[in-house]
Amino acid sequence: MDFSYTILIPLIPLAVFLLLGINYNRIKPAVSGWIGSLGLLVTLVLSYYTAYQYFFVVGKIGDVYQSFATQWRWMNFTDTLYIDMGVLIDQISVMMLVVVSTISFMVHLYSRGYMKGDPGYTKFFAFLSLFTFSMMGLVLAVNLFQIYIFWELVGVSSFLLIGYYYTKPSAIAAAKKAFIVTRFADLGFLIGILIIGYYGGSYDFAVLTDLEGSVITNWASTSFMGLSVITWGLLLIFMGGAGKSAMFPLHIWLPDAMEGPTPVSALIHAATMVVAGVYLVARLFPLYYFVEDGYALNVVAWVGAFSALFAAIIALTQNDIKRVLAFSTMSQIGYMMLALGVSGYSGHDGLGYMSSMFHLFTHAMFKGLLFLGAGSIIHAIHSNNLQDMGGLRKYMPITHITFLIAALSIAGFPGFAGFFSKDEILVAAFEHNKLIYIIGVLVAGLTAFYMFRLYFGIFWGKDTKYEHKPHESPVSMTFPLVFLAFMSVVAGYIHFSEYVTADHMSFEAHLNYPLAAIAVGVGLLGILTAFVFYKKPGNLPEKVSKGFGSLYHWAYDKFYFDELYLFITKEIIFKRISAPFAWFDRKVVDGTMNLIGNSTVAGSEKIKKIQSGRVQDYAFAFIAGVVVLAMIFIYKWII
Amino acid sequence: MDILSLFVVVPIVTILALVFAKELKQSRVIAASGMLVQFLMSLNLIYAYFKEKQFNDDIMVFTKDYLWFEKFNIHYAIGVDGISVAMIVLASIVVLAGIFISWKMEDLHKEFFIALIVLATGVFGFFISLDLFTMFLFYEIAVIPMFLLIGIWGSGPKEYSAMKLTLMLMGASAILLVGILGIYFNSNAGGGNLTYNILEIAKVNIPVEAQNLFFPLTFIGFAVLGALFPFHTWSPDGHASAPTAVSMLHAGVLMKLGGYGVFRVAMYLLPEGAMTWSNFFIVLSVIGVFYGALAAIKQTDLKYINAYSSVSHLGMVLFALLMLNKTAWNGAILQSLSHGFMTALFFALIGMIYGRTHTRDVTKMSGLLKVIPFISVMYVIAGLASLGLPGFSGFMAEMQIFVGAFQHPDMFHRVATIITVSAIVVTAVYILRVVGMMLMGPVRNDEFKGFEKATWYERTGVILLLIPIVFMGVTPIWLSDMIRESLAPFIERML
Amino acid sequence: MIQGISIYEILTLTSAIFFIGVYGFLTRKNLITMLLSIELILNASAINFVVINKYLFPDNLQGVFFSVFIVAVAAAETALAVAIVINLYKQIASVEVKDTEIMKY
Amino acid sequence: MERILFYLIAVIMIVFAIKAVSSRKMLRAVIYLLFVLMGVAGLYFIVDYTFMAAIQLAVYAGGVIVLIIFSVLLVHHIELRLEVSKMSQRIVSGLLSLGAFLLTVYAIFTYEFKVVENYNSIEVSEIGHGMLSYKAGGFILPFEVISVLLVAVMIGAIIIAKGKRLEQ
Repeated sequence: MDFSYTILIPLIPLAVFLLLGINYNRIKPAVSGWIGSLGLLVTLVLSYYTAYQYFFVVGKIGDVYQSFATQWRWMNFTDTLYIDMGVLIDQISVMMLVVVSTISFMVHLYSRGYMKGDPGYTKFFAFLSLFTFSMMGLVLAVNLFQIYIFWELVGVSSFLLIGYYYTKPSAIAAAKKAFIVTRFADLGFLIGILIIGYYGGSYDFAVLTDLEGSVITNWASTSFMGLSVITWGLLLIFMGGAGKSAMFPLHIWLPDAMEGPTPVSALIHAATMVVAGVYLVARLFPLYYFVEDGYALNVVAWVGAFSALFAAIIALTQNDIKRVLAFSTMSQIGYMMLALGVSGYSGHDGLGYMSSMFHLFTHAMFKGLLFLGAGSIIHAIHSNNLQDMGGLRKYMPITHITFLIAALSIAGFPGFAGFFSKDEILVAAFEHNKLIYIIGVLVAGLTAFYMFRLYFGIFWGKDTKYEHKPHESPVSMTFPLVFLAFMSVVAGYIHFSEYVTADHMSFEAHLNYPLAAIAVGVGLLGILTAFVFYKKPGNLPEKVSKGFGSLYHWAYDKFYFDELYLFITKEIIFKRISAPFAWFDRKVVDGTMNLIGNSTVAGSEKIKKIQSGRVQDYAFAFIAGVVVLAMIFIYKWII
Repeated sequence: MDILSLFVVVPIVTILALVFAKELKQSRVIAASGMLVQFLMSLNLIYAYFKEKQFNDDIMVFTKDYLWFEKFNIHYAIGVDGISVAMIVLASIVVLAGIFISWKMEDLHKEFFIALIVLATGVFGFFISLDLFTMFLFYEIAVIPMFLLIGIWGSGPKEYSAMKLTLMLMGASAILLVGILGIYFNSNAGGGNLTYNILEIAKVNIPVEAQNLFFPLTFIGFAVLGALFPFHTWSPDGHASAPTAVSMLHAGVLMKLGGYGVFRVAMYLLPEGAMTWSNFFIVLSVIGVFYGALAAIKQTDLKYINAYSSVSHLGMVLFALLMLNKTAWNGAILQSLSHGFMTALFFALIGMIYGRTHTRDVTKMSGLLKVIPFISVMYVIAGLASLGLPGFSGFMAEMQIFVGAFQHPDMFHRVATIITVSAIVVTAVYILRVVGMMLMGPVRNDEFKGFEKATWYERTGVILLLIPIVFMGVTPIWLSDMIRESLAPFIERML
Repeated sequence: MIQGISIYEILTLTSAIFFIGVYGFLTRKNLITMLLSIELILNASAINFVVINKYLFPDNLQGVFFSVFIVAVAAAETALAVAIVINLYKQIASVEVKDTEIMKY
Repeated sequence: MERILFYLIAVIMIVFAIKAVSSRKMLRAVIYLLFVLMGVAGLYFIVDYTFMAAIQLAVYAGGVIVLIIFSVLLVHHIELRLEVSKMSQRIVSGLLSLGAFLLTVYAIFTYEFKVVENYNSIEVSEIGHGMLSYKAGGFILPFEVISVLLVAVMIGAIIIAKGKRLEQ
């Protein structure tokens, strides 16, 4: 089967981007919305067709899922190192195609309603298409360099979309922050690529992840500071992934990124771009697993676990609903990382890998839904703040129901999608490391609590008086909500272990009832607590938060990480390093050059005096010269 | 008339025609059409080059040789390889764009265009020369009009800047001349005659002691023009004071002469000297890369930011050249080209912004995206290209450099490489700072609202520069393979 | 040649006169006195011509002729110098060297 | 006898030469120079070149010195004391002159002069013939050149001395 037509999947959004971008002030907004959505529809159809072809028609030969790569030479480095551009069709890339095209299409539809009347309507759709192009390119990448190239491009799309309201200073700051933080992480990624490329001799995934390949069999041949160089490379690549996926301590850009329009948050900062880090680790999973007995994979697991817990704690205290969701995203991605980290390779050992991808899939659905729901709410009452909300269930029934479904799903309520994927993760963790498992369960409880705090705070709680009576959003916005709500339920019933596995072979995964019962119990506890706290307006939450004292404030201020980074950049880099450098350059380096110039001038002023115009001075010099010459001659030839 | 000499003759004819021009309309049309011819010729040259290459395996093609100064055996020897072809295309595009950007040059327009084209003559002559002395001659022809262009048409402390720039470049060329003469007087090491011809010299092995002595002289002589730390200080002042087209030409083309000369003369003719000295100069170039980027963060003058950015980017060129392998060299040439287009684009846009706001202080501007969208969007694109975004030329050049530099497994090179790679983060910081401060944000100044939109000639100039940036970024293999093939004889000398 | 006087003594004498003249030329600050020093120098050299002619080449007369020419040229030079001095005095009312430096640079 | 005379003349010449370059009265300096010039004439007598001595006396003592005295009287107040240059300058110049003198003397004394024994004195007529001769060894051409020079100098001196004042 030739999958080379899949090159169209990224190219169609690119064409749409160019069309809208070049003619951005010539196309009517309504038309551009249609063009963007239609382009995406084609992409969506192609993606689904590809998925169908791959999983059900031609993907499996014997028991093993095959990889299909089509590539074109893009640039040569050395005789053996080069970059290809192309499309790689395998289990995870096809799965990601489905995720990205579904969410992106939904967001396109949604945006036609949400962004109505915005002066940059066309620009917005152009950027969305640019993002979709980049994300598709990333997903389909055949080698590390291609993934890096599109990695940067999604970074820029994210920058442009976060800074979409470019007259708002906070949006500019957030966009800059997102770009620079991820760029810093990408520095690690790039160095990691260089290391892997140099020692592995190739950038191709097919070569690198080959179980008999030189990288996996031969990783021990080089070492640096006690670890294999390949391990260092993998850790650095993970740094890139952690930056994009907002893992601790590179998470600080994600909450601020909520300055962008809400559909953007749903698409980029919840469902697709932020899981790129997970995707990257999954892509290189054999390397992570086999090199140095999974040393790097352990790091992934612990970073994931810690981020999940850390973000969940912060999410408890935030009042901006989008920020709560952002921290929730970070927490859930931590979950996925954790799952990858505890995974084995073959058969049922690969449960973690499978569950991570499963969770990625379900999370994209319900988190996209949550964001779009939040967007719908914000659209209605023009505020992000939880304190301004309450009792909205009466005004926005569809939003209410879909939001509830999403919340139940993320909280792991049995029967919803989140329940299945989360359960698999916890099983994998339990089999691997009990401490990580405990963290996972704790996070599940916290998640349930903060999601229902949000839910009750928005739709129940106090009956806030609104200036304008809130109303349900238009169909263009509610249709995506309904669709995603549907997905948030049914996605859980897909047998992922048949389709997406670490060793490309299917296995049977079963629900582990005791562990599931514990997780559900904890989740219900969280929901119950939230119900008690927030169902009716009361002062119970304040009392409890007072009880936690300074811990509450720390969490509320996100453990002061923003301030720490700000201090490092503003105070140390700008003031202590850059400013002195600039000063040094002007004064010392340039000063030296000027000094040379000035001393030449001063010297010539002095020398000028010799040319005094007095005959006697000249005569003196003349005679002295003659005497000296005569002495030299006498010394040389006569004596 | 052979295909290469035309590149010198056409500018001279244009200059002669300009002498008879009376008013601005005539002089700009003459200058633009002359340089348009030059541009078309350069496109034709690419075509002719590929055609010639199919059956001609020489290092240099289209070679011609006329003796013009018998006593010292100085020839007018010309010829091109893939590298020079690329450089010629760069120069012709930037010059043409520069003339479009100066479309409204009011005072002394005729003299301005003449000086500009004299500079171009020197640049083209430099790129086609194969004779060290003739090359040096063209180099000087290119440097001297700079003094007039900055001193007369500049702004701010223009006399100071012009003087500083000229003096430092002249000082460098004095050192360079010593280096060239050193090569010349050792060119009979194989028993032949003394010669300036690069191809002839490349056949002999100059004694190692002489190489070690003359390499640093030749290297520094050229590298000052390529803004080697700590000899870069002429560049910020010079660029800040120069008129727009001159900044474009200077940063875009003239500074490339430095890297090109280092490569073609210092590296090619003195390979053992290069190996001896490479570590020392690597340290300087790495400092330049990082330090230029850091110094750019704190600047508030747009041109200073860009000048320091040039120090950083060109430091990378020198860094790559000193890595002494094919990939890094390929990257160095590509980076030269890419930086040439990008920085010319930057300076053109800065000129347009300055022409409207009458300030170059980023802290005094904001919200330009709203009032001059075309220029602002182009600025964002140039910025993204400059910080190495894939899809633009900067990315693939930098990747070639990094991958090339990574071929050295020892600790020294590793550390140097990693520091250099880190500079790309700093680059992102200063580019985004400008974009955030100047282009985004609310329009604070009411008079900004009445700004004229970009005119047709401004758009032409900008698009002319943007096309190669995107072309190189999207399909790098054409150019990079053309350069790679030309690098083979150079790398053989190194081994 | 002269009985009892060697050429060395005479040449020493003329050298002494010559360098006294040089000294005077270097230290005097007045144009006329500088002129006097030059006369000393010229005379010292004229003597040399004559003496060398007498001692070494008594059959020729070239030395004598040169001395005569030197005297003539010296006279001419003096006449011109005096003319210049007088003119200068008319212009700037001074014949001090320090007042005549405007030609420098 | 001649030896004593020579030394006497030598001492007189050196002393007056020094006085001539160091005296602070200008007119006196001129007179001291006159003595030196007369000493020169004396030397010419001793070496038996009486014609030269006569020219020396006539041209120098009679012509040049008188000319100089006139100019001194024209441009200078004779009672004025001349400015002397700085001590440092005098010392440096003196040392330089002394060094050069010693060097010259050294050169003279290390050179072997081939002195020819002779006692013949020359007649004035020989000089006259030699100067007007156009045969080999004749000096007619320089002689004529000198006469032209003298004429030119006379005219030049008159023109220069007559010269107009500069525009103020």
